[in-house]
Amino acid sequence: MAQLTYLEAIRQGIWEEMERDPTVFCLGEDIGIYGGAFKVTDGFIGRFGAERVIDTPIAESAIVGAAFGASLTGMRPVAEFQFMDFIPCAMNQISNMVAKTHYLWGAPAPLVLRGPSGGYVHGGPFHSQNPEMWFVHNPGLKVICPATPYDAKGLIKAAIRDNNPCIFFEHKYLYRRIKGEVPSEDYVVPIGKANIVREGSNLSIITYAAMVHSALEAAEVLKNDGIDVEILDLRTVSPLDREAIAATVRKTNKVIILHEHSRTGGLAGEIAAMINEEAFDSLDGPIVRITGLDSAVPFSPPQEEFFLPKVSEIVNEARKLKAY
Amino acid sequence: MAQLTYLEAIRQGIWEEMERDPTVFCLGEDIGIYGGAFKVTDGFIGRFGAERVIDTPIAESAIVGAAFGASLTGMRPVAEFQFMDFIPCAMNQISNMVAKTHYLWGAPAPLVLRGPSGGYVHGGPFHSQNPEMWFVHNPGLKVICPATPYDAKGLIKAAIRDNNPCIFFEHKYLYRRIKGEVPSEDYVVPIGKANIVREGSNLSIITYAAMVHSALEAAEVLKNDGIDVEILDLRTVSPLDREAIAATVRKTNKVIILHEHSRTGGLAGEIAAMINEEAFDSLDGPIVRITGLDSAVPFSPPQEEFFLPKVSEIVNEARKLKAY
Amino acid sequence: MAIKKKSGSKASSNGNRTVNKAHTNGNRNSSLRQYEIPDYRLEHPNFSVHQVRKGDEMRYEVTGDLDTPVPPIRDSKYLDKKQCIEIYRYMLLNRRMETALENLYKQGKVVGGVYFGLGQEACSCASAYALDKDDWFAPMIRNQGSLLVRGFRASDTMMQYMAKAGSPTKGRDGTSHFGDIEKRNMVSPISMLGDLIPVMSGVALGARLQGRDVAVLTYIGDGGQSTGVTYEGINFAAVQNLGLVLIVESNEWAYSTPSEMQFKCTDLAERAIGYGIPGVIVDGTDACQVYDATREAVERAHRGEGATMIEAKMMRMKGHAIHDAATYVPKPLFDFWKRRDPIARFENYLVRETKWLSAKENADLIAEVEKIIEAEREIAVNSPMPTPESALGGVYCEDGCHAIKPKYGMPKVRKGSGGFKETEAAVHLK
Amino acid sequence: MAIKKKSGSKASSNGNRTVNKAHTNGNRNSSLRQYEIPDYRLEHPNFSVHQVRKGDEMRYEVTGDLDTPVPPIRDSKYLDKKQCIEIYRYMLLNRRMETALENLYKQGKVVGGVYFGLGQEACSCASAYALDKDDWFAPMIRNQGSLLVRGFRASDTMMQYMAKAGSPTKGRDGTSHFGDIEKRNMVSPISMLGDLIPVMSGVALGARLQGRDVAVLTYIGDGGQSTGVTYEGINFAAVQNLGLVLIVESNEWAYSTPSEMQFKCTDLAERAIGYGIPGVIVDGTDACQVYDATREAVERAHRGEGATMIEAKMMRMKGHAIHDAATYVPKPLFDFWKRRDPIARFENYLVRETKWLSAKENADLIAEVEKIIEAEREIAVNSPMPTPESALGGVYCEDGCHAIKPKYGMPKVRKGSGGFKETEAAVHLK
Ligand SMILES: Cc1ncc(C[n+]2csc(CCOP(=O)(O)OP(=O)(O)O)c2C)c(N)n1
Ligand SMILES: Cc1ncc(C[n+]2csc(CCOP(=O)(O)OP(=O)(O)O)c2C)c(N)n1
Ligand SMILES: [Mg+2]
Ligand SMILES: [Mg+2]
Repeated sequence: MAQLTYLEAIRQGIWEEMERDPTVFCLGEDIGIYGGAFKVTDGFIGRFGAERVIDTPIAESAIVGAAFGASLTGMRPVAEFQFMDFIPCAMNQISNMVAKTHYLWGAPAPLVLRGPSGGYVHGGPFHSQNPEMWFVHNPGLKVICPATPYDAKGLIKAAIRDNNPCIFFEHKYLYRRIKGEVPSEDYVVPIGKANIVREGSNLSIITYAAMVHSALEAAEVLKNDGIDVEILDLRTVSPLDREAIAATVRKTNKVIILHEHSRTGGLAGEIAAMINEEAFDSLDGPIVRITGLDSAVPFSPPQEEFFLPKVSEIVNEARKLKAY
Repeated sequence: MAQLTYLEAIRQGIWEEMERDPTVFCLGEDIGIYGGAFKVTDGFIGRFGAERVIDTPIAESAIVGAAFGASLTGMRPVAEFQFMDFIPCAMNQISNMVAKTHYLWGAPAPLVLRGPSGGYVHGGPFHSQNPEMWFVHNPGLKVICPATPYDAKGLIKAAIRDNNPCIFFEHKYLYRRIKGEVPSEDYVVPIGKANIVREGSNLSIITYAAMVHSALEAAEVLKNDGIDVEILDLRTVSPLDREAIAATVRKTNKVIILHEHSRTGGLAGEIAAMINEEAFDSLDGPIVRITGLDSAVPFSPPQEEFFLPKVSEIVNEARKLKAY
Repeated sequence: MAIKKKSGSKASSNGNRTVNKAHTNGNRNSSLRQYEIPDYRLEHPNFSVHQVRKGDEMRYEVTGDLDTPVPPIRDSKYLDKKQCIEIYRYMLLNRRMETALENLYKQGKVVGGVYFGLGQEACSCASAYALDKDDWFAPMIRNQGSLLVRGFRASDTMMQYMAKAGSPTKGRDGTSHFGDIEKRNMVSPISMLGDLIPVMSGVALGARLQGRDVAVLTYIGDGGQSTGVTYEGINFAAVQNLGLVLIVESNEWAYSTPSEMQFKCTDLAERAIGYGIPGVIVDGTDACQVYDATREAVERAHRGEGATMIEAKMMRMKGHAIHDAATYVPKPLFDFWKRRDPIARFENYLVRETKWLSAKENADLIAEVEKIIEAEREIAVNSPMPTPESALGGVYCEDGCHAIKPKYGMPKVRKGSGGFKETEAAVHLK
Repeated sequence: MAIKKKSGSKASSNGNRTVNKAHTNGNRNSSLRQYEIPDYRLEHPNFSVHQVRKGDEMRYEVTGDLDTPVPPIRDSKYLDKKQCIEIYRYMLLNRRMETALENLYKQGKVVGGVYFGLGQEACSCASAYALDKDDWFAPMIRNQGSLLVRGFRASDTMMQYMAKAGSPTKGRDGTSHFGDIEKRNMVSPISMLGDLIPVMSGVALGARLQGRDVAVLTYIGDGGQSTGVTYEGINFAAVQNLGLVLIVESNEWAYSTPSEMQFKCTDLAERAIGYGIPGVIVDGTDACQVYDATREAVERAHRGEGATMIEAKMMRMKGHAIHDAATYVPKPLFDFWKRRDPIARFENYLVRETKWLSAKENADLIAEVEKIIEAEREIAVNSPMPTPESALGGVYCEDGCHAIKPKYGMPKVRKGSGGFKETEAAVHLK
C-alpha cells in the first residue's frame, strides 16, 4: 500500500475513474493546463485531453448547469469549485435545479461538485468556509466530507459512480498535511456510512473532516486523564448515518459534537435532535457542541485560531462532560 | 383597533415607514404599478412615486446588491422577492456581501429583504419553500417570520428601522386568511423576542409563522384530553430567543418543535441543541420534531398535505409525549 | 484544441459577425463597428410604453404608430404545404388546449393557476417543429405548444395542471414542469428564469462528448433574460461552441413590467454581439419566419458551429397567469397585436393566400382538433388524484432505479501517453 | 417617470449608440447595424493564445504580431503637467508598495499570499484620479494603486496583508478587502467576482435619491466579467441610468485562463452594445488614455446620463498571486508587454517627450517614493497582531454603534395625494 497525501488520493481517485469510465469528465476554472488552484487535476489535460478536462469561464452557475445538463445525457461530470466558498454563486442551480430533479420528474443526475473548503490556513473570510449545512438542509443531494486519504479516494470514486448529485468537500488544510495508506487496487468507500476511527467507552466525539484529527489529538491527551474517547467520523454528512450515531451514544452515554462551521444552524443541532429521538434515554449528560463561532472566519491568525475549534477546547469540554 | 389581515398589516407597516422616513424606499419585480404579485405594495407608487417604488428587471442578485449599495449611503431599502423560493438566486450577494459587511469592515447595512414564503396554497415545489434555515446558519442576518397581523406590522417596522440586514419571511397562507387587531398608533415589535401565545403546563410547542395557528388548533383539541399546551411563537428565528426557549422547557419539561420546512438540518435541530445546553435536566421526555418531509414540496394537494405538518399529527405526537 | 483567433474575421457567417472594423490611429471614425443582425420581419413596429401619472395613480401608456397595416406572412424558404399545415394544426391544438384549461380552471378542476401562450403559438410550435428527433429542448411556461409538437399529449399538460396521478410528474409538479430524457429529450424547466440555459448547453456538451452535435432549443422571456445565469449559459455555449438555440420570447411584458424597464438596448438580439454568436430577429407571430430562423440555427448546431440567439417579437395576449387581468396593459397594445393573431394570420395565409387549405378542409381540421382536445380532456379529468403517500420516495435515485448510459454511445477517448505523476507545484493556500 | 423610447435614436452620445439602422423590407442589407465604440488606443495588438499539445502535455502558445513598435503615450485632452506628474507619482508608489509587499512576503511577514498590479498601475491610478471627492469607488485585487490615489496609506494595505490589528479591518480581512463609507467613499470588495457591480449601482441609486448624481467606479477582470451578476449589475445601472463607471481590466489572463477561453467576442467593450450604454476601449498601459476615458465617463455620470463601460487592454505581468510563477504564460507575451511597461512609458513621456520632469526631478521623485514606502513599511511592521478575542463582536450593528444618516442629505419626497387604501385585487396564489 502506498502512502499518499489526501490530495494525491483524491487525484488518483478521479484519475482512475476517468481511466475506467469514458463518461467521466472534469470541468472547472483553471483545471486544465494549470491543473487547478490546488493541483488536484494536475496532469489530467495531458492524459485525457481538453475535451474531458474543460477550462471554463468564471461562471459557477454555468459550470453546475452544464454539468447537470451533461449528466442528463448519461455523462458523469466532475465539476470543480475553485473554492467551496464560491458555491452560493451557484445556489439556485444546485438547490432548485439539480437537487429536485429526481424527486420531481425522475431524471437521475449523476454529477459531482467538488472543491476545497475549510479553515486553519489563514485563507480569510472568503477562502475558509464550510458551507455544507446548506446542502444537508436540501433534500436530494449527497454531501461528503472525508477526513483521510483512504476515505477521500474511496469516497470520490463512490461519488463519481453514484447516480445522484454529490457534493464533495475537500478540506484544504488536510490536502498536503496528512498522509495515509491507500491500496492500489480499486475500492470504494460507501456513501452514507460513518466510521469509528477510535473505540472508546467514556464519551463519544461525533465529527468529520479536519476535526477528526483534532479529536484524535484530544483523545490522546484525554487518555492520560483516564478518559477513553470514542470518535465517530461521519464521512458523509447527508444522508447521515443515524444508526452509527445512535450506537455510539448508546455505548458511551455522553457525546460531544464537533464541527468547524458556525454553531447556529450547524450540523451539531441536527445530530442533537437525532440523538434525542434515537437514544434519549441513553444520555447521561447534555450534548456538548464544539464549533466555529457565529461570525465570518476572520483572517488574522490569532483571530482565526480563536474562531476555530481547538484541541484544548475539546480536552476541556470532554473533562467537564466526563465529570457531569 | 382595526381588524386587519396579515397582508394589510405588512402593507401598512411599510407605508407608515415610508411616510415617516424619506430614506425608506422599495424595489423589486412588479411592485410598482402592479403593486406586487401579492399586492403588498399596491397603491405605493401613486403615493410615493416611481423613484421610491422601483420596478426592477428580473435579477435577484442585482436587486439585493442595489439595495445593499443604497443602504451604504444611508438609505433604508426594502427589497421584495416575488417569492422567497427565488432567494438562492441572490445567495452569494446575501451571504458573502451583505451578511459579512459589518463584521469585516464595519459598515452597517440597514436593508430589508422580504417576500412570501411557505406552503398550504398548492404552490408546488418552486412557490412553497421556507428557506429561512440557510440564513439562520449565516451570521450577520436577522431572520423574521411573523405569525399574526399585529406582529407582522410591528416586526416589519422594526426591521426597517434596524441597522442590520433583515430577512422578512411573510407566510403567504396567512396573507388573507387571518385577521387580527392592529393598533393605529405607531408601534414596533422587538426583533429577537419570542412570545408565549398560549400559556400551558403540560408541554410546550415551540414554533413560528403559519405553524403557530396549527399549534393553536391542536391545543384546543388537546384541551379536551386534559393536555394543557404552552405555545411559544419564536417570531424571530435569528437571533433566537434562548431565554424564552429555555424558560418554557423548564416550565413544562416536555417539548415539541414544529416547523414547516424539511426536517434534516432544520430549525428544530438547533433548538434541540439549545435545549440540551440550557435545560437538559429539565427534560422529561425526548424532544419531538414535527416538520415537513425531506423532499421538495410536492404540488398535488394530497401530496402537499402529506408533506406538511398537520394538526392531527401535532395532536398525536402531543398525546404520545404527554404519556412518555 | 485550437482557440479562435482574437483578431481577424470570424469563421462562421450567418450571424452578427463584425462586418467592417477599420482601426486607424487617432481617426474617430475608426470607432464605428458594423454587425449583421438578420431581421426577417416584414414590419418594424414603432411604439413604446411609459409610466405616466394619472391623478393619484401611475399607469402605463403607449405612444407611437399603432395603426400600421398587418404585414403578410413571409414565405418560408424551407416549409412545404404539408409542413405548414402540420404547424398550423399544432397551433390550433395549442390554443384549443389552453381554452380547455381555462374552462377546467373555471370549473374548479385546476390546482393553482393556468398560464397561456395566447398570441405566441407560432413561436412555440414552429420553433419546436424545426428540431430533429435527436435534438433536445426545454420549454418555458408559454411553450405548451412546443410540447405537443414534440409528441407529448394534451392530456399530459392537462393532468399536470390538475395535479393528477397520471401526470408526467405524478402530481409532484405542475404546468409544463416535466421532462423526459429517454424518448422526447426534454428537460424539465424550473420556475427560476434562466437556469435552463447553461443546462441545455450542458446537454449539448454531453452529446458532443459522445460524438454528436445536437441542437438544444430553449426559450427565455424578455424579462427572464435579465437574470445573470442567462448570460453565463449563453457565454458557456459560445466559448464551447455548443448548439444552443435560444429563442428570446420578446413579448413586451414580464408579468406587469414592460420591456422598456427590463433593458435599454433596442433589440435583445443585439446582446448576441457581445457573445460572438449570431443574433436574429423574427416576427414571432409569423410561423414561417420562426421556423426558418430556428431551422437555420438548428442546422448550424448540427454542423458544430455553435449557438444562435433568435429574438421573436410578439405580445403576451393575456395576463401573466389566469389570476391576472392585465389591466396595466394599455388597450391599444392589445388591439395592435390582436390584429396580428398568429393563428388568424396563418389561417389567412393557408386558406386565402396560398390556398393550401380549402375552407372545408380548414373547418374539418378545426373540428378534428376540437375532438382531440375533448378526448384528451376526458382522459385528464378521469385520471385519479395521487395518494397522499405518493409524496414519499424518489428523493434519491436508488439502486436499480435507473440504468445510466450515454445517450448517443460511449465517448471515444483519445488518451495522451502521460501517466499519473504526483504533483508538487505551488498552490493557492497551503 | 418617462421611459426611453424603444425606437428612434438614443439621446446620449459618446458611446455605442446605433449609428445607422435602416430597416427595409426583405432587403438583407437592412440587417447591418453600426455602433460607435470609441477606441483611444494608438496600436491594436494582433495575436492570440491557443492550447497546443507538446508530447504528454498541453501548453499555451501565442501566435501573431509580437514585434510591433511601442506606441507613444497619447496626449491627454484634460491633464496638465502637474496632474500627469501626480498620477506618475501614484504609479510609482503603487509599484514600490508592491515591491515592499513582495519583500515582506519573502521575510515571512505576510499572512496568505500577495496580489500584484504590476503592469496595471496606469489603469488603477489614472482611473481613480479621474474621480471627484464625492464619487465612490470599489477596488478589485489589482487596484492597490487606486487606494493610494483615494487617500489610503500604503501602510493600510500593508497591514491588511500582514493581518495586523492596525489594519483597516483590524485583522478580520486581508488584501484590499476594506472599505470606508464615511470619508473615502470606498466599498469593500469580496472575493466573489462581479457582486460589486450591482452594489455600486445601488450606491449611485442611493445618492440619486438624495439628489446627487455621483459616479461610482469599479473594476472587473476579463475573467470576472463572465459571472452573471456582472451583467445583472450593468443592466440595473443601464435601465436606472445610474453613473456606474465600470473598468474592465482586460489583462489577457484570469488566473491561468486566457481571455480567448473566457469569451468569444473580439473586445469586451462590445458587450456594452447589448446594454445600451457606451463602451470604450483604451490602452491600459497609457495613463492618459485611461484618465481621459474615465473622466468622460465620470462626467457623464455627473450629468445623470448613466453608465459607461471602459475596456482597458493590458497584461497581468505576474502570476495570479505570489504563489503562481505563471509558467503557463507564453514568454513572448510577457516580452511584448514588458516593452509597454506603464511606468517606463509614462516616465519616458514626462522626462523625454514633454520634458515636464527633468532627470533630476524624476530621480528625486523616485527617491521620495522610496522613502515614503519605507516609512509606511515601518508603521505596518510595527503594528501589533490583533488579540485572539478581537475575533468577537461586530457581527451585528448594535445600538449606538453607528448613526445612520443619508450621506448627501435627506431625500426630498414628492408625495402623491393618494392615501392608504385596502387592496383587494386578484393575487398570484391564494
Ligand atoms: C429568477 C426568477 N425571478 C422571478 C420570477 C417570477 N416570475 C415568474 S415569470 C415572471 C415574468 C417573466 O417574464 P418574461 O420572462 O418576459 O416571460 P413571459 O411571462 O413574458 O413569457 C416573473 C417575474 C422567476 N420565475 N424567476
Ligand atoms: C465567483 C468567483 N469565482 C471564482 C473565483 C476565483 N478567482 C479569483 S481571481 C480569479 C481570476 C480572475 O481573473 P480576472 O477577472 O481576469 O482578474 P485578474 O486576476 O486578471 O485581474 C478567479 C478564478 C472568484 N474569486 N469568484
Ligand atoms: Mg415577456
Ligand atoms: Mg484578467
